[in-house]
Amino acid sequence: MAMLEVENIHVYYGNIHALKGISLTVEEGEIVTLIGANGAGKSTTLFTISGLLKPREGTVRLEGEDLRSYPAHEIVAKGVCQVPEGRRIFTRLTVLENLEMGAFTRTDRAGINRDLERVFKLFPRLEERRNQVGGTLSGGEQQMLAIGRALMARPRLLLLDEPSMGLAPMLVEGIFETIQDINREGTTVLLVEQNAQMALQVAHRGYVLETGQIALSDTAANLRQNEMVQKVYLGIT
Amino acid sequence: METSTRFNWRESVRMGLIAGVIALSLSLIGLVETFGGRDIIGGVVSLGQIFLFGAIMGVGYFSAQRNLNARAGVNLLGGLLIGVLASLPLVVLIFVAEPINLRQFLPNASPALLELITFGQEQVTGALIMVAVCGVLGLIGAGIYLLPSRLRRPLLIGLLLVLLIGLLSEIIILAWGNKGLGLKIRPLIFAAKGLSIRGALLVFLVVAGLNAAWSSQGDRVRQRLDALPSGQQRAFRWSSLILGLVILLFLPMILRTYLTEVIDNVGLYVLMGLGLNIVVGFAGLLDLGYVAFFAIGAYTMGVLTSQGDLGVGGMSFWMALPFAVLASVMAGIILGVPVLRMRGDYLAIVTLGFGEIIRILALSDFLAPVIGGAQGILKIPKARIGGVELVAPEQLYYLILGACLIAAYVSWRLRDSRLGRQWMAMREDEDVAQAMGIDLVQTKLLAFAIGAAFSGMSGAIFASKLSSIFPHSFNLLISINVLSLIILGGIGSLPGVVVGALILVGLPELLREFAEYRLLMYGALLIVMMIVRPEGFWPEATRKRELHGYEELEAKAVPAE
Amino acid sequence: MAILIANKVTKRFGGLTAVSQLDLEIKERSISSIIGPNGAGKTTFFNCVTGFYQPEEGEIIFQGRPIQNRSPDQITRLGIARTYQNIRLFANMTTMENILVGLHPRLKSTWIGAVLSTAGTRREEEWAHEEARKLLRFVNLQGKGDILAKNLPYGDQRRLEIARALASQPKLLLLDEPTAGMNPAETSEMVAFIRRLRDELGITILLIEHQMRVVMSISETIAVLDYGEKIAEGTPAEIQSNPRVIEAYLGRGSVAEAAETPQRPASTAPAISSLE
Amino acid sequence: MRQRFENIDYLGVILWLFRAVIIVAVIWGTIATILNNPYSTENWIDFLVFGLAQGSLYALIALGYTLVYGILFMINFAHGEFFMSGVFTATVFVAIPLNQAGYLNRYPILSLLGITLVAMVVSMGIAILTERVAYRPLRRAPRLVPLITAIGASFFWQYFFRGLYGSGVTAFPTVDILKGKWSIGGIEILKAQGVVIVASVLLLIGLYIFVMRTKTGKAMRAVAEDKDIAALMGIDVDRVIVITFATGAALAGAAGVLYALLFRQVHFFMGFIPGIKAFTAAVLGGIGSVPGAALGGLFLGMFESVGPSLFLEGLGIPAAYQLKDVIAFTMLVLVLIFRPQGILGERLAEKKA
Repeated sequence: MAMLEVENIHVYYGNIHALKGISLTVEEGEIVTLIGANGAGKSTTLFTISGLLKPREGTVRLEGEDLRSYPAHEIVAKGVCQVPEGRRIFTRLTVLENLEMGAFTRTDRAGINRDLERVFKLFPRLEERRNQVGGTLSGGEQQMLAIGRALMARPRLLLLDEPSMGLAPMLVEGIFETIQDINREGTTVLLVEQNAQMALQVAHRGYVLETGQIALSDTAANLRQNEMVQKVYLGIT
Repeated sequence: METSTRFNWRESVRMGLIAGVIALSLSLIGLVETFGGRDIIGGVVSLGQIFLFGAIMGVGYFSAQRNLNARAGVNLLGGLLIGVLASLPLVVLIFVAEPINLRQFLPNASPALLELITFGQEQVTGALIMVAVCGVLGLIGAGIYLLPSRLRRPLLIGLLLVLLIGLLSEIIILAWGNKGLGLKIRPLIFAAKGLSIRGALLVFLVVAGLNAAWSSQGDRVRQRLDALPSGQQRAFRWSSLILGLVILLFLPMILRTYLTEVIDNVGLYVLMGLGLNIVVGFAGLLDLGYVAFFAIGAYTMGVLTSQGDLGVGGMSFWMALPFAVLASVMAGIILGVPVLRMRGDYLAIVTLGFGEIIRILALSDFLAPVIGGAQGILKIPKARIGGVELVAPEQLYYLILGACLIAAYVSWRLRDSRLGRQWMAMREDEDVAQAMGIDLVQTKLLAFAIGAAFSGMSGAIFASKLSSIFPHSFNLLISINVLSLIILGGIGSLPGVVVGALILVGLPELLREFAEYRLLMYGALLIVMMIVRPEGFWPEATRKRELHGYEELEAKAVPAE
Repeated sequence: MAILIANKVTKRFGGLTAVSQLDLEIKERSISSIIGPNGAGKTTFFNCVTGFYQPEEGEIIFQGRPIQNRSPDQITRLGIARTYQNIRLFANMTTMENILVGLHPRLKSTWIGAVLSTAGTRREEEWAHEEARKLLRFVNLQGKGDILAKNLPYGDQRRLEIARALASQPKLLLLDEPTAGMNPAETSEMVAFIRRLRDELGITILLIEHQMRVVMSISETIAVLDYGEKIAEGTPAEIQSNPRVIEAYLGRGSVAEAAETPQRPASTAPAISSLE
Repeated sequence: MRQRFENIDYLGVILWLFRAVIIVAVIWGTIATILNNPYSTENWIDFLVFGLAQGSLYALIALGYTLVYGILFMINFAHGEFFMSGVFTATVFVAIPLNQAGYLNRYPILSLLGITLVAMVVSMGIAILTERVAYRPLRRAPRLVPLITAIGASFFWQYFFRGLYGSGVTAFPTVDILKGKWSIGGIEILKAQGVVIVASVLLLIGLYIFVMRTKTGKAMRAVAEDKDIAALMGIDVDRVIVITFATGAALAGAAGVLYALLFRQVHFFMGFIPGIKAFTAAVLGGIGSVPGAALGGLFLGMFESVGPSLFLEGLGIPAAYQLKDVIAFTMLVLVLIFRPQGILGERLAEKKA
């Protein structure tokens, strides 16, 4: 049984048909990436998995259990955590409080402290600013905070929405290394990226989304070789 | 997932206890006792009992609705359980009320109430009867829901009409029952108090029958009407309009003095409602201080025409009326300017504050030399048309009717005009409206000004109708009243204003026991309407779609730019 | 001749500088684009031009007049119209009513005229309805006048929004991501439609766009924004070969690779569909 | 030249004039009063202390508005009724029987604590019920809809409790230990006023700690900022909202008891005006801000208490105390026009189009 099975989901915003039958699976231990243009439905897919959006049709199953009837916060407790796109950190909470919110469902004090150390080691800038309010951080620092916050949840399945967005080139490398580290420690990752280049390098498999539908799915290596992907998403002619 | 055939114990117990708490509350706040004296069916059932048992039946009905998939028998069982549980708080009340003298805490836990809920028996028997009655009622409630809708609708509407006619029996007898044909019909359907049993049955059968006939044939009638050529359709519409006007013209003759007096009050509220409808319904500006303009209209009329100490103008009604309206318009603009940039909910509170300021000023010693303070303004003359002084309600009726017709006409013309579209666009999205070249300042001020004009006119007529005005007539409750009535009728809808005013102003005037509970019911009504039927009883077509639209929207977790 | 000139425009929100010292010139009857990553300040710039935001510094000159301190309704009357990134129709008004509201600046009747139902008002209303029907036909929405805007399909909503903007007869039209959420077929229709606006109606067009296919094929000049600053400006060919643009766009991680892989020829066929 | 005229913001000019008139009136009145000097220093101190007590009550109630507004962007019009329901119930069922039994003056502190506890619990219960029935189903409705149900709820509860306990004014029993005055540094303070001030300050501090330090408090702030993301962190948004209502109502319940100690009476309409005033205070301080609500409350209380004597009498207005509500509402309007973010509120970038 796959860890996550998404089957033929249809999602609407009002009467805009945003997802037109997306199906995908993520096996335990994998990094799977979703690539596609702006508006193709990548973020919508993640929001549907994490329960903030409910599909009108289709099912989302985590280890065989149907997630549709659970509210978003209970899905988090089941080990699915999403890092949303953009800098949606809590701007009026301090860095430390933001990280604590990430660990909201956990009760193991020691483990939380260990993870806090880990995040601070990963992003020393955050430790320097631990008592600063989130809104005063720079864009890049906010992105670090968003990822750090998700790591604090110790999820089994991490949904990452555009982690590289707005980050300096050096940091992007670092972020993707971190993603691989997290994965090696046993976290399954579903990664949405517009930076297809990097995403296909770290991922095991990938799906290409176009206007609410899956256009292609294959191993990352094959996708890298795919002519269409090369042309459209990798900028190689 | 709940399996649909299993009996949902927990839900039924919950609902039963809720029903019980509701029934107990109704008893303890005095509703049951107060209305216990008003018989719907003479000697059989009073309004108080209907409140009490209606609540239980309603919950039974509602829970049957929620267990939609369950088998009929299971559902009935649920209704029974709910009814029995619902009686328990009342049973407890029966047994504790006397030994601990509950009345020192709760003045309404009176012997009269106990008498009512024990059905006049001693405690144990009474309690047993109560349990049995409530159980049966819960069962009936669930049962009604299980009927096919072909039967259910006529049944419910029939019951509703029996209730309504029973409720109004006193008035009906007063108006028509004492001479001619009325005197002959009267013993047929009315008892000394309320309907007779025979009358109730008769009313029920006629209404239910008519309703059943309409639901089977009504569509065909409507279809035939739609199929008429447009010329004939227009003729039909015109003739019904003219018919309506004729009825309005002769209404006082049908209704007689007492009812006309009531209708006059309804009319004043309709006038205010039409004004507030422009502000809230068309332009989307929630104004909770609307009474201020009513007060200003009334005081202007008072000061300009009064023949007492405070009168300064000594004008006639007709001379002063334009000034009264103008004063309200000016007040509307003066209030409008500072609040132009405020968002909806802040606007509500500020306008509420404005209304209070006007009332406090009217009451204060500060302005007393001008407008009389708590002593008010006296000796305001009546309006005259030709040589006739409009004193009797029947005469005032035409003045009020005229004002309402003018206001309704203006509202109707404006709604489909360029200004009406400006208002609507502003209500929908202020920023985009502005980007369409709409001057928000002008558009908002016009809404406030026109709304204030109607209210001012209403106030002016009110002043001359009563001959004297006092600050306490202009409290916040008037604003709430007007707001409630346009919401009840349907925000933005012109016929809705009339429907709302008839229900919220007309009915309570007819039922004097309502006085104390009027606002309790308004409050509950506002909540229930917003949840169940936010578009009101007679909605404007688009508003209905808008208010139900949000239910379809999924969570808006759209990633922002 | 330039119809719109932005001169060192700066807009700040608290500590964040959303648009910084932006200079821009839009030629009359041209089609130009502004591109840039999310949060680069493109929409903020639109809001400055249309009067929703007052820029802290700099000036915006439309047809020779400074407009940076005017209110949105005044600016619309001068001849600038816009659409919104996340369609903002009057959702509970009909298609027809939406356009009638758009026609507002061209109508003169007063509320008194409406109440008295004067001949002038009635004539004007008839004219307005006729004009609205023409616009509906122009955007292929004929016969849908009575539908509530929110019940239209997505593509129709986009077109209705443009029709509403056109109703004021603008000289400059700002389109904020007109093809967002459209499939390739709808997108190419939209591109053709935008060209028609310029060619047939003579309207100057400035758009924000993410789909590079659209941007590269339609624009005469392109300005690239990043963190509120203009980092490049030029023809599509120039933009495609500009290293700063590639860096800001292709994801920074790929800079190293961009150096390895041969530079894309600064040629015709735009190859990238999404470069956000 | 013409262009310069076009750019003048008429509205701005009018509003500026409005402000100027009020400022001139206030200064004029104040100077006139000072020249006349109708009151002694003790009078002024009494005004101030009373204002402080009244203001701290406003502050406590204002917190309920601020908390709920911060999280739901909704003006909970019924909050004044939460305030009333608790103390009314506690008076009828606890305070009066305790007094009759003589316990109230035998164990005053214990009794008062009991009364307060009951008041807080009842207020919380009413708040939770209201949230569940009248507000939660409408969370996604257009903004005016929940405001209207809130108005409905407000009237419903007023007349519900009127029916339940009667329409008259019920006297709150006198507590002997709160009779008389304390003398602090030469200033005489009524004991009841002193208790109100001290208790309010303690509660305010307690709430501040709750919101800033506890996990639930942090979750409240997180939900206030972004409900979707908070849910993605595993926070049960509905539960947090209920807790917010309950917290605000608990403070309102406590404020109700303090009010009863100060004015020694309760009735069904007692929540309405203080409710609106407290909302004004919340706006004054910057709605959404906890310290702001406290500050706004104190400010409003002082202004109301001192204002009529200070500048209205100077303007030659008879019986100026009648107009203290006018002062409050005028302040509300002024704040909303000229500093809508309030004293401590942060200026949120008004993202528009």
